[in-house]
Amino acid sequence: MKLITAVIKPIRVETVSKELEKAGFSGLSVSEIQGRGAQAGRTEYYRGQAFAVEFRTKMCIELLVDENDVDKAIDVIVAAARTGDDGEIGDGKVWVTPVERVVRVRTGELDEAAI
Amino acid sequence: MKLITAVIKPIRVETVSKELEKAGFSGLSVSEIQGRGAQAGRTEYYRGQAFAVEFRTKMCIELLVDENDVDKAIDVIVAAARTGDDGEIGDGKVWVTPVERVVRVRTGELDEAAI
Amino acid sequence: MKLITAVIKPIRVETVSKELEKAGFSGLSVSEIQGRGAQAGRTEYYRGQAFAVEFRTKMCIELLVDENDVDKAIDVIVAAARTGDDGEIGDGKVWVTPVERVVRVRTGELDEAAI
Amino acid sequence: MEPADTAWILAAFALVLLMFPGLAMLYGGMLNGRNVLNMVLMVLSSLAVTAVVYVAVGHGMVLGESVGGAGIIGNPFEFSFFSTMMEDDGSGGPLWAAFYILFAGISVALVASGAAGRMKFGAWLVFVAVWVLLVYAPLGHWVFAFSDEETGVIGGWMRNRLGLHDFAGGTAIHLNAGAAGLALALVLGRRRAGVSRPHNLPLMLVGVALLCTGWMGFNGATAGGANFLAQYVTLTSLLALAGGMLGFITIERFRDGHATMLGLGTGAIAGLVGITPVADAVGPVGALMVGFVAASAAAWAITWKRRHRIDDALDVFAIHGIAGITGSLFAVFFANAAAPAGISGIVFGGGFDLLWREGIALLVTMVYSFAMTYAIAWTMNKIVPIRVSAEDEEIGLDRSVHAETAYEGRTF
Amino acid sequence: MEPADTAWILAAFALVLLMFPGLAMLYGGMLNGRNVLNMVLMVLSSLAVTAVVYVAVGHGMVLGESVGGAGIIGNPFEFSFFSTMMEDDGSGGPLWAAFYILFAGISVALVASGAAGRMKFGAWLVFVAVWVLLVYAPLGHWVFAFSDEETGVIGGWMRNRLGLHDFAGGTAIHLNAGAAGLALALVLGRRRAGVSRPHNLPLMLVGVALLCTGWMGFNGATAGGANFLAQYVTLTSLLALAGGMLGFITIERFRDGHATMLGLGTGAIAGLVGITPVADAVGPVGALMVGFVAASAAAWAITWKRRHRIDDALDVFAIHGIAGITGSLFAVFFANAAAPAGISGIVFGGGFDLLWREGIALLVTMVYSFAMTYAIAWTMNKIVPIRVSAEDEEIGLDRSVHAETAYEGRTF
Amino acid sequence: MEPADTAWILAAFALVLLMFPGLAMLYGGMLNGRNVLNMVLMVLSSLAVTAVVYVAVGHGMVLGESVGGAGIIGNPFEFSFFSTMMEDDGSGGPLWAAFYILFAGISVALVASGAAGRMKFGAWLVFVAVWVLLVYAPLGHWVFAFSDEETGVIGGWMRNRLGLHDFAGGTAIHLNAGAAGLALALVLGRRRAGVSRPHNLPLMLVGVALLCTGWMGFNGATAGGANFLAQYVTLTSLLALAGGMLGFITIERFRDGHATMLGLGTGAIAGLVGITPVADAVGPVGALMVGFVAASAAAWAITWKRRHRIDDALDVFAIHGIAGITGSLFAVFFANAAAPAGISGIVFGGGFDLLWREGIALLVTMVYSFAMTYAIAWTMNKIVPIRVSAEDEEIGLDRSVHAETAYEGRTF
Ligand SMILES: Nc1ncnc2c1ncn2[C@@H]1O[C@H](COP(=O)(O)OP(=O)(O)O)[C@@H](O)[C@H]1O
Ligand SMILES: Nc1ncnc2c1ncn2[C@@H]1O[C@H](COP(=O)(O)OP(=O)(O)O)[C@@H](O)[C@H]1O
Ligand SMILES: Nc1ncnc2c1ncn2[C@@H]1O[C@H](COP(=O)(O)OP(=O)(O)O)[C@@H](O)[C@H]1O
Repeated sequence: MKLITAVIKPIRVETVSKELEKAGFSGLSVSEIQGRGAQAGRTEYYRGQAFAVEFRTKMCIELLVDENDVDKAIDVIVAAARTGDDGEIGDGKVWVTPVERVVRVRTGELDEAAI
Repeated sequence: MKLITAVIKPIRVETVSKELEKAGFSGLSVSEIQGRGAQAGRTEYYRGQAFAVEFRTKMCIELLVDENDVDKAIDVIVAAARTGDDGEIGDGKVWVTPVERVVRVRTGELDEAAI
Repeated sequence: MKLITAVIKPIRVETVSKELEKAGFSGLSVSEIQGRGAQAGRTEYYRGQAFAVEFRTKMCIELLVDENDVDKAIDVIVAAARTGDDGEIGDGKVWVTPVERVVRVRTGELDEAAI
Repeated sequence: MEPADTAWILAAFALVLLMFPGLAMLYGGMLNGRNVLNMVLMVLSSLAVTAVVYVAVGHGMVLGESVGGAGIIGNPFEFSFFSTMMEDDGSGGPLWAAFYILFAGISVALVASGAAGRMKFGAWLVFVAVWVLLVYAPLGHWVFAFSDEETGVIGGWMRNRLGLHDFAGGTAIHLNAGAAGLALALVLGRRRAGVSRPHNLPLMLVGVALLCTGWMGFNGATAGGANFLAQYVTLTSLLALAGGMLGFITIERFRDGHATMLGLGTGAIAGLVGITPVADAVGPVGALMVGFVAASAAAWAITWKRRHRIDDALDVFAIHGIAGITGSLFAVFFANAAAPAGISGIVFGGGFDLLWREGIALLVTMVYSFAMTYAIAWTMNKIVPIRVSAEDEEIGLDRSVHAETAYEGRTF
Repeated sequence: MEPADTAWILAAFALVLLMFPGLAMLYGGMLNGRNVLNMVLMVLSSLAVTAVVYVAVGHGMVLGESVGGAGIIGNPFEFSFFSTMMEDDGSGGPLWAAFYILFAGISVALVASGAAGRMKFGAWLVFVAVWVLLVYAPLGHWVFAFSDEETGVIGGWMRNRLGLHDFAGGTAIHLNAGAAGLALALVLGRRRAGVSRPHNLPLMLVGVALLCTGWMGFNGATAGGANFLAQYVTLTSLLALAGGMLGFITIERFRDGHATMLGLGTGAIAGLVGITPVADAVGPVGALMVGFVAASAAAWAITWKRRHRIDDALDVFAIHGIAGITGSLFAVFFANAAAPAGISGIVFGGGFDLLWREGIALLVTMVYSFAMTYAIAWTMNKIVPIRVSAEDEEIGLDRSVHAETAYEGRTF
Repeated sequence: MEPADTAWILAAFALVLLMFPGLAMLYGGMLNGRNVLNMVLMVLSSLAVTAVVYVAVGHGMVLGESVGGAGIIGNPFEFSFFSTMMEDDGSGGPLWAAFYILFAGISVALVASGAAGRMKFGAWLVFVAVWVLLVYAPLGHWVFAFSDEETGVIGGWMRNRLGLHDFAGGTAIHLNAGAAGLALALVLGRRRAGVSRPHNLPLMLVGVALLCTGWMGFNGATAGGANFLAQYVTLTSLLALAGGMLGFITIERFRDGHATMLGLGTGAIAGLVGITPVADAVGPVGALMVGFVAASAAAWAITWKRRHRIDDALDVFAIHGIAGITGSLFAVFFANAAAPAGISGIVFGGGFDLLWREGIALLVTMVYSFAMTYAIAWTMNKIVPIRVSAEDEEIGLDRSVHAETAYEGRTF
């Protein structure tokens, strides 16, 4: 099994989640993170004082998948997360890490059965 | 070393954390995530407008452990996280990923010594 | 490629982020977590009732790096995250996990090119 | 003005002032967390711009003698620069002037709801000035300017020729704002991101609290002083507030299965909107019922509007338009002759003339306000687009337009 | 009613109205983030239901002539449907009626604290109606209905026969609510999830702000008008507020090691509870001390209660019960004859009769309120369980009962 | 005191009371999330400690007959323990006493801003008491104690000998607090963590709302009753509030490129600060301009101060000092003789004596307040350090000093 982690724009979470569901990936976990990268930060003003806000809010999606589904899942995510016509800076990244074991708390089922 | 990640119900965090401590796992990190899966979402109403809230709040526990402690830690977590009589849908999942190196910031200690 | 995860004190996020940037690591993701470990919790009082607050707020930094940059990145983080004169309890931990694939959403670039 | 009357109006003024931040919080709390501050800026700047307009010509246009005796618009220069407010002629001039600024300001502040999360801030400031002059001022004149037989001063046509009964501005303020909000929403078009959940209901609650409390000053001060009428409308306003809460959650309970806090608060406001034009014309039980039916009507209208996919984001038309009409019509049928206004509803033997008089007033108000607002917004938009760019809208107006965020560490 | 009195009571009415959202925010802010809206709904719906009950029969039961001259309960039909409120007989009828609705409403709203996070909302609405009729109405009659020798009207026994001194409802409102809250908490049982930290103390602060400000209207209006008594009780209320803040944080500092903001706010309220029955009977220094000791007593009672594991989640018994008793007893010993009430405390040569008169009143109030509330809740619970299911409680009542959440993106 | 006057002052008292939580929320919302509760505790405890000091000797020091007829300080024992407040001598004693407590309390509460996030709480409580006695009391006496020719009572030198015009305490309250806040900030030194973004702007909005509403009571009650003057200053205050909002966002728009909500709210307050000393001396258009220029000046001063790296975290000097000076000077030049104060500004033919009289008063106030506050804080700091430890500061004072956190689950 693999864990796919995708850092994407908040505005795309719903689409990605829906597309994944359509593609048969019903379970996933989402959390909010602050990201820095090529995408420029911005400046906020409080009583005339400038605050550089380097970080941009992104959403982090985590998805446990079976070995064979990795390509499919990545394709779905990348397609759904891309914004603008050919993608925009800050659209995010997707990465894959190996998982050695998965257990479902409710039943104690293991690995593929537990996803 | 391994990293154990457990996505569980918020109401069980305290129990899991206490049981882990009893079992000798004194360090861990917790964060809030939104999860989707077999467990049904719910509908909220704002001025009569229905909003489908697909995601359920879960807590994500991360725990670095020594190779030999993996089974013990998983058993403790699964036992403590299960709700109802034989577990309920949405009780969550636990997974294990390999860790290649650990460093303690304070001392620079490495690996097992750093956990 | 590797994923470096660092759990550090909130007060050090800015420094770590700046030092990493100087060292050429321009992208990273940050999120807030609650940690438990050797560092003692504290007690809060509400209308005279004591609440033990075991968890301390920490920040979790995630950084995808090329194989060859792992040592450099860890050194930068550890140096920048340490507080006090020789580090203090609760300064946190850094760990490394293997990453099998990285994709940039915008371009579809892969692996090293995508970081 | 008697000292006791002054004492009450001074207090009421402060209460009504609370309605501005109250409305800002109600609306801000109901939006998502990226457009809160923009909404607050729109609501509060309404007051600032209105004050300037009022000091210049607005007050005269509303309360001045009708130009040409036509009952259409007051003499803009009658109170120019408020120079007449500096001497005590016993009429309470400066206090009432201050009060009328709030009336006008709150009307246009309500209209802001139609622009939630998608209007340029500079355009909004211009819109406020134009709207107060072209929409509020005539409507205000029609309803608030009483003719005076003794002095021969001639006031607005609705009040004096048509003989409209409108206690505290149900037409010129609430129905007007409801129709105008809808028009502005239509010109601007729907929000790109679609509807979102309220981001902070406790904030909305603070807003409702300030708004409802201010309303007691609003209705109470319309009685003109510390008199029996003020006492009476305080009671009926309280009862309508209570009835409104119950009305809205009853509908919710049966339609959606749950009573909600947002519903309760919405009902409180709808109940007060309902009673505003008729607070002196119904009995206590009638006031409970006005609140109940006005809030129920608003609850129904909200759902109906949704089905037509009009993005009146904060339901100003349903709550200030429909609830206001409902309250007015309720009184047409059920006005209690024993109440201070002394009007008999049709059911209690009153004449049918009440119905067409109210009917005309409501219709004219709605049509005029809607058409004129639409025209203003449409014209402004032709000159320079008044809607923010798609990107600004996606980022959220707090950040893109005002370069600040409502909460630290939560950038949504 | 003189115009100047009307002016003040109109303003005071609006201030007291603020106490409802104020209480909702105080209680809501102190709970966890999953039961905020439910608490707000309970508090605000108290007002709505009370208004209906009051218009029907409540006002008569409290202020009507005693049935059979017994001083037990007023004539329910004396003001039925408030038809007597429509004419100006010079007594300020509608304004006082509106005011008394708030008095009754705030009493039952306080009781909501005993049900925090575990009562069915429908059951609460029924409970409010029954409680106002069976608990508040008699107690209100006993304390608020003055006999009138001239007209021969006979009022409540506590006030007129026992000769209780209670300035603004320390017994009928605060002690009553404190005892009733405790009873309701006992019938419902403890919360499953145990006690949690307050989720939003700034929200609690807004609540305290509105509550304390409203209290100035509450105490000041009880003086009946814009007179010296109103001036005096405003001063003593302010001083008790100040003393209360200092009292609570002093105890905290020595007991827990830290002064807290929650403590300061709690002390402010406890100080006001303490002064409410005796605001006209103590001197200025006495008022500071009433605040200080009442808040200290409340601080002590909270800890004591915790040890007995009674889940009176929001400490209504300690704050409204114990602090109120403390204030009353303080006056028994230290009342200053120079104050408007003209009573000498025992220490200053007053008779011991004060002690037993107050003692009986406090005891009877507490026992009646506790027993009757317990009986009502117990009976209702036998008919249909009034507590929500374990699952609903775990999910949190905002979501399970009302299908909404307080904050977007924070679902706890 | 006439009943109608009493009616208004009672209401105004409640409004002014709102300024305390209002200020607490404004300041708390602008700090980071780890020092909110500490700020609230500082602001609210100001009122508590001031009340105690006032009852003991403060009221006499401010309003008592000048000791030795020198106009320097009032007789501390003239109202000791407020025993003279218990009888109705027709002067409204207890109400005014209560009111003056709020005046003194709000002055020192403003000073808290200079200590944001770094002062020991115990030290603050001591500081409040000493500051009210040594700084506020003399300044208050100089400005608020009028001489009375008939009775031969001699009041403060600024008001009576210098002939200062200061309507509602621009010098003794705002300029004083501005200078003192700066001095305290200098003694304490800058915050270690540097400046942070406001953590909760909606909370700041609630604060601004309560503060501005309270201000209407503040200025309106200074008129002494429900009279024409109160009506007039209500109007000018509203207009200055409007002008202030526009002034601040105009500067922001051109300097930073964006109008902000924090700026709008700040401008509202600066506008009110500007009008406070001159609300009775300028015309309506003048009031709009006072607001506009006072807020612009504050906006400019904030930036200037930042460049000098003084950590007056919440800009009390810019907003209460500079805006106040600007308002006063505006009136020196543009006072309108037709306004109730009847003063002609220099531009309209008034004498230049106005300039030096105001100038001396402003300078003396600023120098005295700054120097004395610096001396008090410096001396206290020598005896026991008044600043918290570096570690406590890093953790945040809410947690380290008060053992509580503002929001559950958000510990920052
Ligand atoms: N090396 C990295 N490690 C971890 N996260 C990264 C890394 N680089 C970028 N990110 C995350 O991806 C987000 C988007 O990256 P960015 O460089 O701005 O644009 P793009 O994805 O188009 O290259 C960042 O905001 C950050 O959260
Ligand atoms: N494939 C997955 N990848 C990552 N997280 C998942 C996945 N499936 C489920 N989860 C997480 O686990 C939680 C519980 O899963 P769910 O399917 O609802 O119940 P159960 O754990 O009983 O099978 C979800 O809310 C989600 O956070
Ligand atoms: N075994 C572990 N697995 C995951 N996170 C841990 C573990 N031990 C500690 N942590 C995280 O690191 C933080 C610091 O650890 P702590 O033991 O307090 O101090 P130190 O890093 O100095 O040893 C903790 O608050 C927690 O977030």
